[in-house]
Amino acid sequence: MVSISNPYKPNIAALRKITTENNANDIKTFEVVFEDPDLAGSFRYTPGQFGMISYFGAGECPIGIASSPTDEGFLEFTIKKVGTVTTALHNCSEGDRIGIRGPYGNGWPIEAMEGRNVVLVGGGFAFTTLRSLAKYILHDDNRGRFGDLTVIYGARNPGELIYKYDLEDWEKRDDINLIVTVDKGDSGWTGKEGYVPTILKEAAPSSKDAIAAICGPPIMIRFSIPVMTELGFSPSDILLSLEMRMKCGIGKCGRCNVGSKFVCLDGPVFTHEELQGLPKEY
Amino acid sequence: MEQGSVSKKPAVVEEWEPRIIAFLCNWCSYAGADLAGISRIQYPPNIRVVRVPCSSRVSPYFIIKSLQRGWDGVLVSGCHPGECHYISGNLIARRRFAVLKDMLEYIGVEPDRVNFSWISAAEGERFSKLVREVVEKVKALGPAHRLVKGE
Amino acid sequence: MEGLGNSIKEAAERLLNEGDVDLVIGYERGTTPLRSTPCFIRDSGDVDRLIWDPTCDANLAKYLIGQDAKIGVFVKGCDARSAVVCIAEGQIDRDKVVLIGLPCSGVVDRKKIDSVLDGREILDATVDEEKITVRGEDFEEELPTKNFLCDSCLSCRHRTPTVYDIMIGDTPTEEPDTDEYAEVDELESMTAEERWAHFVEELSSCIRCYSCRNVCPMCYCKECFVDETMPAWFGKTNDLSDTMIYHIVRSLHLAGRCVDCGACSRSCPMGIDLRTLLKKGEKIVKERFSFEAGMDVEEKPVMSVFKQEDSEEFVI
Amino acid sequence: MKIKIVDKKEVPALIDRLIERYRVFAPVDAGKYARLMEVASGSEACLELQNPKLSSKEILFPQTEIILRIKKGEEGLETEEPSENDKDWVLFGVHPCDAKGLVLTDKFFASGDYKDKPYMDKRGKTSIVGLACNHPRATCFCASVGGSPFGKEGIDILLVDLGEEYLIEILTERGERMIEGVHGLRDASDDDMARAEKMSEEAEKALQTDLPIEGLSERLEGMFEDPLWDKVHLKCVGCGVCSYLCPTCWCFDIIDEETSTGVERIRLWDTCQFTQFTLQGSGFNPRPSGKERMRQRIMHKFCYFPKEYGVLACTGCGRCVRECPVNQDIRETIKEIMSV
Repeated sequence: MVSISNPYKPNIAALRKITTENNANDIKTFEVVFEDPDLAGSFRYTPGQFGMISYFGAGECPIGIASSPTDEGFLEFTIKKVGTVTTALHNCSEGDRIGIRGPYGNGWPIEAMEGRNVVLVGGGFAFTTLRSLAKYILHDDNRGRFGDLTVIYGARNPGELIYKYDLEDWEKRDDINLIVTVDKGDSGWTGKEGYVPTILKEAAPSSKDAIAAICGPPIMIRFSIPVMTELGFSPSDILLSLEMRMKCGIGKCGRCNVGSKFVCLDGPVFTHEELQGLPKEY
Repeated sequence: MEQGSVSKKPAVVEEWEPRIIAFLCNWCSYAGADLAGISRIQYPPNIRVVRVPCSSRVSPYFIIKSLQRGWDGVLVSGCHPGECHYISGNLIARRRFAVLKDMLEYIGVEPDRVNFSWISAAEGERFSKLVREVVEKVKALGPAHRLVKGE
Repeated sequence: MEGLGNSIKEAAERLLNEGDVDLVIGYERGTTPLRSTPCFIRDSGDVDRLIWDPTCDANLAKYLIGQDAKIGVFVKGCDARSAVVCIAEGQIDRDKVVLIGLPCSGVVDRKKIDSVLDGREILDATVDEEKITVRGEDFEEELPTKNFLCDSCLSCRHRTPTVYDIMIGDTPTEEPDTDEYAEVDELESMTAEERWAHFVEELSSCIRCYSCRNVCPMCYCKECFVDETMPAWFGKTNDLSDTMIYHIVRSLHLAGRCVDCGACSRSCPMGIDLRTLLKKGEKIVKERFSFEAGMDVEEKPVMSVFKQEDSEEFVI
Repeated sequence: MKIKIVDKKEVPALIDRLIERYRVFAPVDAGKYARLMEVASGSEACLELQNPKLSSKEILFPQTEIILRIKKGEEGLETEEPSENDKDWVLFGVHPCDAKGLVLTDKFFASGDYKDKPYMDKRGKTSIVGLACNHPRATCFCASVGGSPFGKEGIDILLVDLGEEYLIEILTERGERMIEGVHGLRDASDDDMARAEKMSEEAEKALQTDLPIEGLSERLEGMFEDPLWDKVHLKCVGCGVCSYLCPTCWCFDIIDEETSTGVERIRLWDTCQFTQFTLQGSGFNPRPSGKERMRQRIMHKFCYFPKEYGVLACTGCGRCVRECPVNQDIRETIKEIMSV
């Protein structure tokens, strides 16, 4: 009987660095290194994929990989404190051990984006995998393979903006058109104010030879898609990353089943066109 | 101890000591326990105290979870009826504890495992006697098995 | 019985036609022998589907929880008491419900009938208050209905709904002879070890399907304590300790609220007798606080009030 | 294809032979119903009873199963998989609808890049001795969903009850290996085989096959927004009876439990009928009420799964029809769908 590998067995990893991302400090980025050195080298992933993060004793949860494949030797996961596992992770300190399974899911379609202008629209802390994609595109080895890069990122208020250090770097670069907005500013805020869909309409990125990726709370997605369509983006050129309850990550436990698809296997990235063919249950 | 020589050390049979969780209401029973301590009144060290604002804060979940986790005995103590800091907390709790105690006994959990009492802030002496009594009763029952997970 | 059939349909038809209710919930013939099934009628033209006989065993008060339409619902004595408890606990708006009382003399227990047929399958059956006729591939037998009623019905003290707006037929009178706490008393006479062994044996076949919880009108929590994760009080697997605790805590939650309608035991696919557990809760509350569930809409739930003279002999 | 005969009174001895080389699970009389359990001796098995309360799924995909143990050792964490490297298994007396259920379970758990190891390890060493249904029940509808009371799919050895003896039909090479250690079986005569054939026809006839399955999947494809779904779920109370008893419901949950020696990662049955199945951390639930959940169960079994695997995810065993507390009859639901 051929012995098959156990897809439920996580790899042990250590928390090397934990940085708090927002003022409410319920969103932290965990920099993680595999204990098994050659695994660190062989863990191949593309932006938009996710891992199943284990805190032993609390359970597992699916978290998008926030680091870019161009970052050597470590992974980053940005996690909001919501449930049992995420709370346990937030109580961790550097050096603690967790488990990681993956990478799972299809990730953003890099080939489909090559040679075209890319528009990334993110909201709230769902910006993680878009950040991974943006860092990947901006990396010296890859920048040439893509056209103009427009990133529109919004959060409820300035305190909720994450990856501020990346945003500062991107502001200085001339090969990325970064637009950051907040629903409601505060005294120290000098940037744009307004919901992401309205700012998107204002920025009006051209749809000519362009592809767009949207990732954020359902309400932001619902109001951004019509704007995209108005700007001339065809349904097959609007990419979305779905957020579903997941337990196995490998298309067996049935939770993320939408129509005949499993969001963890066939997604989480779908084109708007594909989603129109699926039942509205996501 | 090499294989050859076997010295006859007296087999110290460590006598089994029950572990008892005690939910003490902050205003009366906890103060009573404190008084026992201040007045240097001795009582068995088997209890571990959980301070609760009122005996009515103790839900059946706390008691059943303690039994499931393998505590050998549970003691819940609050203010005497009429003296509750929150006026009627212990009176509401009294009905809840009555139903719980009868139900656990009906299921087959030994009655002496779960004990309820009223101890006022001035009854340090009585608290120590209560603890001694509960420890004796639970020790007589032996280690807990029923409802314990993984038994 | 036939007369009742028509008055049931007429009552439903009038309520729907006069717009007193938007929906009538009743019973219709099931798809397998000896089964009835709940039915939801909005169009008065469909009232012919409505039936009433000793197979109508679902507690329809369950379907009143969380509804905002005006509903007419057929209730037996126990179902009406369930509705009263839910009204007293603010889960059902009394003004939005028309309770149509049914003259119940007990519902049949299919498991009791199966146990005397030793495996032979019933292909067709007719039931009335006197006898049950069951027909199979090569047999036909007549069974006296009274010997195959549910345990709850054998000792039922409240055949007449305690609260109703319309009563179908005349209110049943005869009082049952069996003592309602016979099984509980028998268990109480056993030793603690024997009782523990009884409940371990009975509850160890539970597969945590939660049909007992989901058919019960009193179980309307948005999130049941077994589903809670922060904190996760008790385990969700069918580990014996967690399973027994699920049933014990549920019986605590039902003490003074359960009306002994028997729906939980009837729904259990593994044939577990939950009644001897829940009946103890009812007995405790009756003896200690002289309270009986579902008798009076105005009366406050028993575990949310207290009396100075509540018994405390158990306090050491 | 070799066909043997064994006297009924020899069957316990036959099972004892198997117990010497295999762990044998057979239907046992559990008082109120039959249940598939491990037997220590052939005499415990009882083949006269109807289909067991739960399907054979409960042996290979048990309700609760530890899939990982995590020890907090000195030099950090070690993960360890529980492996039952014991004897091979035999499921004895499995009715064709349950055997077909296992075939569908294999198809699902073995599909894609990630194989479900806990299930596959057990399934890989398990042989199935099927028991044909001479008297299908009124609630059985295997013939309407591509099965049959004498179906052989997924079965290594098929037993047919001829009255005083069982006809033994060895169908696969696993079946051969099982029968190796067993002697005293005489070859079946033509008359035996003819009797078996007649019984098969009678059983087939006894089954009512008026269920309109033809074109059901295609019809369901366009019916996601159909108002039918507002009515069909009204009486369902959302319990787990139909899913837990069903041979083709495989959804599960994974939780961690702490023990004295470390952490156990446990897989346990779950169902799309429960309220929290798709509830997200944000509080959003794509299937908030019974309507969406019942629609999902019907669509998955009769539309989504067939689209992906080309076969219905229902074997017609009738357990959900018999055991539903409110008599929600899936056959009626199918008829309503086809008559819309």
